[in-house]
Amino acid sequence: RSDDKIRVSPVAKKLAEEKGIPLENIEGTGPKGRITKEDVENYQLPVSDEVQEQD
Amino acid sequence: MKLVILGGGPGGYAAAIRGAQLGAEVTIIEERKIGGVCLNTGCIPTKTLLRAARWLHEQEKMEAYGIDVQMKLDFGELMQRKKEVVEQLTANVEMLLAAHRISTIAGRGIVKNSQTVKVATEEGVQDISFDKLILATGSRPMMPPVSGLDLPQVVDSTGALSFKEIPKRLTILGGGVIAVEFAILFEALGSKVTMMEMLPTILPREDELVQEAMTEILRQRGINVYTDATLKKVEKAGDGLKLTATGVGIPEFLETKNLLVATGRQPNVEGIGLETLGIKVHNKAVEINEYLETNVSGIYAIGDLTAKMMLAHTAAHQGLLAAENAMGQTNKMDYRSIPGGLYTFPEAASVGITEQEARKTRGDIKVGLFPYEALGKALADYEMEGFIKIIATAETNEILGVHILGDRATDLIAEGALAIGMEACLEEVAHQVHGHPTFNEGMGEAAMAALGLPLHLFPK
Amino acid sequence: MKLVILGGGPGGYAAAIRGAQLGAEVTIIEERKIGGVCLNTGCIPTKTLLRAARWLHEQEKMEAYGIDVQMKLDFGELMQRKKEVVEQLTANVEMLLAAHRISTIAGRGIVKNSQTVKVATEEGVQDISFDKLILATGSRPMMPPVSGLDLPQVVDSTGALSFKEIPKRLTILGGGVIAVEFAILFEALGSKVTMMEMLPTILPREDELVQEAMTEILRQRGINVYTDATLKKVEKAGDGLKLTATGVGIPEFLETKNLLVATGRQPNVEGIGLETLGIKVHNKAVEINEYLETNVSGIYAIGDLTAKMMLAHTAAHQGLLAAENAMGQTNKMDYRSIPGGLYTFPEAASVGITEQEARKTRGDIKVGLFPYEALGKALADYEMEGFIKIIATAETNEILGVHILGDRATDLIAEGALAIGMEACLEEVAHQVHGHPTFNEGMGEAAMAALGLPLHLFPK
Ligand SMILES: Cc1cc2nc3c(=O)[nH]c(=O)nc-3n(C[C@H](O)[C@H](O)[C@H](O)COP(=O)(O)OP(=O)(O)OC[C@H]3O[C@@H](n4cnc5c(N)ncnc54)[C@H](O)[C@@H]3O)c2cc1C
Ligand SMILES: Cc1cc2nc3c(=O)[nH]c(=O)nc-3n(C[C@H](O)[C@H](O)[C@H](O)COP(=O)(O)OP(=O)(O)OC[C@H]3O[C@@H](n4cnc5c(N)ncnc54)[C@H](O)[C@@H]3O)c2cc1C
Repeated sequence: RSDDKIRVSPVAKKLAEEKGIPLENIEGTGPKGRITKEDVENYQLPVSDEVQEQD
Repeated sequence: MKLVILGGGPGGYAAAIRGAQLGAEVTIIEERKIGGVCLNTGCIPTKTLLRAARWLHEQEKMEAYGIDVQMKLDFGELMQRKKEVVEQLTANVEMLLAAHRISTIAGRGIVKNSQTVKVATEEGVQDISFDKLILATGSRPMMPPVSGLDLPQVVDSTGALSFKEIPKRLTILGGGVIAVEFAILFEALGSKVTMMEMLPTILPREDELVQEAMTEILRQRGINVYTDATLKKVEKAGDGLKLTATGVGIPEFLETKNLLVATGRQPNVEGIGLETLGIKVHNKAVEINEYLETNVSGIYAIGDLTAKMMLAHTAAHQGLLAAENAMGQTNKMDYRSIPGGLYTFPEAASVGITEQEARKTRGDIKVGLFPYEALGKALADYEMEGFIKIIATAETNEILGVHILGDRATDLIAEGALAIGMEACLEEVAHQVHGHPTFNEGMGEAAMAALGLPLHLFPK
Repeated sequence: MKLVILGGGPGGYAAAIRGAQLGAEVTIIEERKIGGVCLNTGCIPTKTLLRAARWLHEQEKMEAYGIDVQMKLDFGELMQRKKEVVEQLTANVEMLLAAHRISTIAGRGIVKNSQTVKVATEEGVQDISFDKLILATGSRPMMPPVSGLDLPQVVDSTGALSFKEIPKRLTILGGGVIAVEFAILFEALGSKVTMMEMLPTILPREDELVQEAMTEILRQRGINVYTDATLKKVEKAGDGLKLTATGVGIPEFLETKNLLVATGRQPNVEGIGLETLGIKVHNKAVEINEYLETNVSGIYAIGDLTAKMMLAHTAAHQGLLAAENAMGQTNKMDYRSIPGGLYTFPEAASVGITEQEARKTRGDIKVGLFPYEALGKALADYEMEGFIKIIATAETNEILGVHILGDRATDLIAEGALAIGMEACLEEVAHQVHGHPTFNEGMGEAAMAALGLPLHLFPK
């Protein structure tokens, strides 16, 4: 996915940057997987066991 | 899958076509004429008359270009043209339905139970069974409780569209989109027009700048615009009417040939069997969720009946999604980027929220305003009246609203609608190259102005 | 920071304003008139004349709406109107420059060395020093090597814009945008028009469907369109001209009152001192990189001089970016979403690539085509001639091109341009609600058609 160009709306992009969420982590629900403002707003930080896996 | 649609207006027929495209066996029940209000007595006939009225209005402009012009309107011929346009369009829609193998039943339908609609046709009563049902019965003019509105000189929009002659004096009750279109229309055709609106302003849903500019345009054309005015009584006087009104600045008595009542429309919720299944009605409109479904599973409602934004394209889009959802998809209806238009000359159009609403609900905002008179195309075309206004959040520059008054506004708004639909920021519109000379250059300029860097505006 | 701009056309003056906005001390050198070709002898005067011509052309439509109409054009008054529009616009630009505290020097400039431009003014030669320089000297008509083109009845576009009377017979050499606009213009004003194009088609850069439809429209209006035709010789004949031509179907000899040569334009690269600094020229145009910089650091070139897309809005946008880059920003110019327009009636406009180019370069594609005659607005307005065509990749539905022929095309294209600019897919345009009744509905329909689900088209 990372080498594919990520489809994201301009507002969503700004919002994600502001919140420090990498776009790669967000599931886009718009046409052709486009990340929308709502997707960023609904984004949940990964739960703690994922963090533990990295250790 | 049997999909039945009650009502053949723009909402209903769009649902029928999409349903057929997705493989449903579709039946559409229509008691009057396919095309509904929009094609028969709404959008299309008004726009046909307005096309002619605009040419009449433009005579002064033509003279400015060295054209010595004489025009004489035959109102009967114009009404004939209107009739032909309507007939051609409704015939097209009928052919389209037939080509999609959609059955059309002429008659009044009523929900009988959770699988059946009962239809009273010329050949008697028929029971039509369905798996899914889409209600699309539309709306009708609302008549305020004023005595004398039953006099024959009092008409609703449908009546005004079948005048036999142009009324010398026409009074219009109401100040919404339909009222303003008729005011501009009949003034250009030669009527002496008066408008009477109960609220403090005409076009109550539009941006204040549009309200003010349109009021000014109406007044410049010799139309009396009374706001904060209430009609009290209507009486016969000669072959016309005597109106009694109250309000600031309005004469107590007004003489008029005809009175056009355009005070709004109400959904057709009655007599269609909603009670039978317990389908919920709220504020006289059928209640629906984001997926256009009523509280009864498998039964959808769309269009004016749902009183969301009473526009033909809202109805049609709801119709497409309702059919898709009836066929198993799960598409949400989003009303944020639906444009609205006013087919006057100049036109007006808007999408999103007004500056006033944005200030109230979104706090810090940016506003970009660009006047038509600074556009080369406006000068070349003698269309200097107007502006494009764009509203965005101050923080992220997210575009919240676009408001246009001026030539071609109803088509220019498409760019604004797509911008909001795609969640564009001011930068996207400002950096987009717009063709020269066009009216849409004003959109780029308004966005640049909101960002503080307009090209053709004087520095502050 | 001293920013000097050579040439005051749409490219040069946009650069000047943006430079001033960003804090530069700006000087603009112009040997003729601020506004360049576009405002004085290009975009604006042609569009003013076309506005009048359109009204003349519409008489038949007016009659269809019951308007009995008589028009008589005073060509002198129309030319006077054109003059006034041009004067007002150029005066506006001059005021705008002054308000931004931009110095204007009237005279011909030539690059003297890497810090100086030498200007020959009425008061003598001045040396103007610069830190950064933007070259914006534009272009001029190209005259093919045919004998007799120096006869007084032979004009270029500037000459045609100052005709004293409407020529009874006008022959136009060339088939590009400018040639077609003049053909439509003078036919409507009453000339008998003949077009002669060397290539196999008119409008060589447009989609084939546009080429064919426009050729058909020209012919229907009684304009002789000869393609694959070569002009061999021009001679005086009475008070007009005798033309000798070769080609299939074209008579060997043609009589005409005037010949308008509109065979293209060439950049003004000569006599401005490019050699002095070794500024590179390629194919007779100044070579630039994505940042609008020439091979000499700190020296930029924009507009027709760079022969990228010879359009006013390309020049202006390049001008904005060149000024921004001169002031330290690093903004890249992207030509992919720049629209182009044809201000005929009906209009035409396009953005992105044609179907033919897409098939060649992008392999599998989707095409959506929607005819104007299926639009309610087109019927209401008697504007059934035209279509909207949208082209996308088959795999990702990325929109590659939009081609419109029909009323308001030059404004409708803005939505297509924004769609391409924002890298939209067909879905975004198809799911966008378009107002009803509008011409822009055709854009949504074309996108739906490309996806296989149009609303108002017959199933195949
Ligand atoms: C003068 C005027 C101008 C307008 N101009 C515009 C415009 O320019 N743009 C715009 O977007 N909107 C415009 N509108 C609004 C537009 O007409 C409506 O929003 C649109 O028609 C709503 O579509 P609909 O399908 O919901 O309902 P309708 O068009 O009202 O259609 C409902 C249909 O259902 C039928 N029906 C009702 N009950 C039954 C039953 N029990 N059994 C069988 N059939 C039934 C009716 O006969 C009707 O044909 C205008 C309206 C008016 C009055
Ligand atoms: C008939 C016609 C119609 C057109 N219609 C359109 C249209 O509708 N839309 C569109 O986008 N484009 C149109 N164009 C093209 C458009 O006019 C050009 O693309 C545009 O003007 C280019 O702008 P520019 O700033 O690069 O150059 P120009 O407009 O050519 O301006 C260059 C300026 O530099 C000055 N100059 C040149 N050399 C020197 C020097 N050494 N010292 C000082 N000054 C100098 C010239 O006097 C001139 O004013 C049309 C062109 C023509 C001929």
